[in-house]
Amino acid sequence: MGITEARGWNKEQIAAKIAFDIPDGSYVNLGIGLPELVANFIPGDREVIFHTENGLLGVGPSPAKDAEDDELINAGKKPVTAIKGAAFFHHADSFAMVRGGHIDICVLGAFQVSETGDLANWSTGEADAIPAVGGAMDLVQGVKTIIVFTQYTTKSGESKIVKQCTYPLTGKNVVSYIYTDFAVIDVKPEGLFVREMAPGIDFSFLQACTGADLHLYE
Amino acid sequence: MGITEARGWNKEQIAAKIAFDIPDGSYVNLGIGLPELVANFIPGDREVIFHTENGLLGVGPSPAKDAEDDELINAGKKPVTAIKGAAFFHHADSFAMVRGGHIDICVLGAFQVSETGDLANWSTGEADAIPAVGGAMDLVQGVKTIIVFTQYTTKSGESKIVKQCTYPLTGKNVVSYIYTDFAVIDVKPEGLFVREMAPGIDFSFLQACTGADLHLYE
Amino acid sequence: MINKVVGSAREAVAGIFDGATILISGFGEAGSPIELIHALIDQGSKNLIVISNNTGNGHIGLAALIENRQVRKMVCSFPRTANSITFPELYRKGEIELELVPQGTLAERIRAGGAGIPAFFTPTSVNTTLAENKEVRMFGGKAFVMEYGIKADFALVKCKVADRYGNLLFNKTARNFGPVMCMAAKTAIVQTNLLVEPGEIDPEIVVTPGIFVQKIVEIREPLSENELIRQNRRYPWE
Amino acid sequence: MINKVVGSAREAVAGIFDGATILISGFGEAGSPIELIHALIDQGSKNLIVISNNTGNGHIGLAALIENRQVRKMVCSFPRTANSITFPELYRKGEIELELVPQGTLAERIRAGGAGIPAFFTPTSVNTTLAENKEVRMFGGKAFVMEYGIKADFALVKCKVADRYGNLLFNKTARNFGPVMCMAAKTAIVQTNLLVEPGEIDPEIVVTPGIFVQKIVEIREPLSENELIRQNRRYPWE
Repeated sequence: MGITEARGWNKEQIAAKIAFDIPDGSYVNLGIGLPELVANFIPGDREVIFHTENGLLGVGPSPAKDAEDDELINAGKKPVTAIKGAAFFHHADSFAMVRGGHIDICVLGAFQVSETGDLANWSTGEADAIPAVGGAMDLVQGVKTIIVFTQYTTKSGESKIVKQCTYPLTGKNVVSYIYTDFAVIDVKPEGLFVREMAPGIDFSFLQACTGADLHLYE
Repeated sequence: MGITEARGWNKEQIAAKIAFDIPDGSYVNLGIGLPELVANFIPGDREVIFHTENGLLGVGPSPAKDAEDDELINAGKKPVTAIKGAAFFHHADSFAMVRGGHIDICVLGAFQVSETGDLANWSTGEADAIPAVGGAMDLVQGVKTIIVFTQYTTKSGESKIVKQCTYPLTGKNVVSYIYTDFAVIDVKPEGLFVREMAPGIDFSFLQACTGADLHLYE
Repeated sequence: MINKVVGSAREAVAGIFDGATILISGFGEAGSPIELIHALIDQGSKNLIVISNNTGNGHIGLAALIENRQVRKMVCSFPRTANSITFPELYRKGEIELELVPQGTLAERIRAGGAGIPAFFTPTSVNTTLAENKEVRMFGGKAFVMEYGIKADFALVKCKVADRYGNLLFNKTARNFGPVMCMAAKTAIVQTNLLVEPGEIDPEIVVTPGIFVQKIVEIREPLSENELIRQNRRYPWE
Repeated sequence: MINKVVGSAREAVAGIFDGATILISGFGEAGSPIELIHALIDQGSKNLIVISNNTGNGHIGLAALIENRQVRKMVCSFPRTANSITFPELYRKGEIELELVPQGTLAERIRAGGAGIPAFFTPTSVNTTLAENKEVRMFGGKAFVMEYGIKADFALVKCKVADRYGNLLFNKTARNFGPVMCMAAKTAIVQTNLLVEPGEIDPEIVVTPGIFVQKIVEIREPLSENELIRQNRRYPWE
């Protein structure tokens, strides 16, 4: 089985796995893109409060097309709604929540994650790229638990999990868990531990796709 | 004429002088005690907004006895009212107004003022005194113009205007104007200039009561 | 489900431990969480470090906590007020410590602690005895003092309206230190005059978002410090 | 009498000078003071330093100000968005400067500027290229970067309701940088959807107290950036 044939979990399945691992009562920030999917899969018996760093605690589901409001958007600039019990606030207060350690979990995308939990997700470092950082560096330093939600490899098949990031860092030693289409990986002081593999993925295949050493729990 | 016989302006007259010198549209913080009188003498054709550092912009007149509210007080812990157009805020925001240079004028009491505008008004430095600073050090550093409102001498006849403060400082080089029962004095880089003397006070008498050199404008 | 509401002041303060650092809201008589403080007196934790603008009044609330010898150290800006009797007495006998902090610096240090800022520079107290032994640094030709953020184990705060998420509204100048103290505490414990359903507080007017609050207890008719002082009452009630 | 209301956007921006530093509110399309920016384009000041989270969208508002070559330097956290065309083009040609600041650091630097804090320490950007050449310092065994407060000559801000004192209410996530930008500007110029009499805004719910605002202009039905972009409009109008 080669990389190109590999199946694995689809995006919704990954999102559901992350959602299942978010405890009841958590305050959660979802990054732009894939991580936004997680909100759709929170089990119905749990209450999770979503924070968006542009100034809203209590982000609700997407509005109907005709109920969209240009002035009620998330960090990805998409229209959202506010739940009952939501609160609006300005940017300095919003990042006080982030930097001050008040948010429990943040789910982010990644270009690369290193075996020590370094994250690169803001710049490819290319000469003509327009650098744009947004709130990513604040989130990785301030939020208690950082979860990465990403495809296991790039479109061209390169590993996103590496010994050392080659792209500019967002933060050093910040990622706790990596959820991907191939596997769920825990980032521990002793290294990367595979917690679960998708159907059709085995350890030797996974290791072969990976730019860093993987471990199995005993 | 000796010090004990000296007449001069009464408290209300001093308060009225200060009030007259506060421009229309100013944001003003009044210290505890004598300075509170100033609010009563703002000319009727001016609008001045009073700030109290415990969290209110737009302090209104004292309430009637039966309209007092334990949770609507000023920095001196006295019951106040709020004008139409007032705003409540928390302490960090309140002192952002102070420290950030947004308040135009602060009127404070004094133990001593030096000829270079040093102010001592928070501690007598006595061994068994309980030190209590409140917002005085924030106000003298942050507010654009500091006015001192005080009796010219202590009850025992000692000058409050001195070459160098002997009491612990509230701030160095912070006072712009001194309004007293005997005279109004401008604190300038070149020294203390007497702008106005109360009826019955002449310069030689004033100088004799003063622990620093006074100057007259040419 | 998120439900931060607990049934009594006693239950709310149950987790406070000996040696804890506690932020207590209030400015003079306004905004003091008197029922929570009395519950803490009943609970009995000792060696507390208390951060509060004043030191309490008469023989009730914070003053009674101090009088009951539960407080090792006070951090405040104005430890003596017209009605403060207990603190000055113990302080003169050397039986309680005092860290005196300018009021605006105190508020900013607490906000900084809550906002993840370990230290900042302020012009306040430059060239005074309160800046002694502190780092002074020039910015743009002007001197500033470095001050540290304050974090605490607990906050005891009084508000006017709350919902089960911990969203809070305050009353007039009783707001004072409440919002920043909720930010800076690991466990912010709030007594509210009124508990409402989520959604009853307009999201545009929330003063403290629920994320900063951990426990809420409804005290419908809180005692008035002023009234108790007029009656010369003492806690524990005699 | 205090009356900060001026008759038109044109009058509101009249005092802006060449080389001024200007804070502009908004996050993406939400909260951008488009009428004030268009008035600034008509007014023509050059060599501006603009501090704003993004760089504008399409060919209207902030993007049009940049396209009109009035901006020498942008300070922002996210200069490229789905609809940003103008800035990337000029940046690649080296015709506009960029200072990239993490979003939370940007917000905190602006608040600090407004609150009289010249510098503070933050964990954000530690061990990244954005911390290069910045002072790093340890507190409690953790590394922090020193960042400076931002003050500006002007702020252009959009709000929902204002009174003649400058008390402001905002609308939902259009609040974003508005309140802290008003604090940090010598002259905060605000466009409001609605002007009301003092007292019509409950003092308990004021978001920005009037002391932080210098000029107000009522723009009853502000243009929608999204709508203009859909129509591919350009300013100055073609």
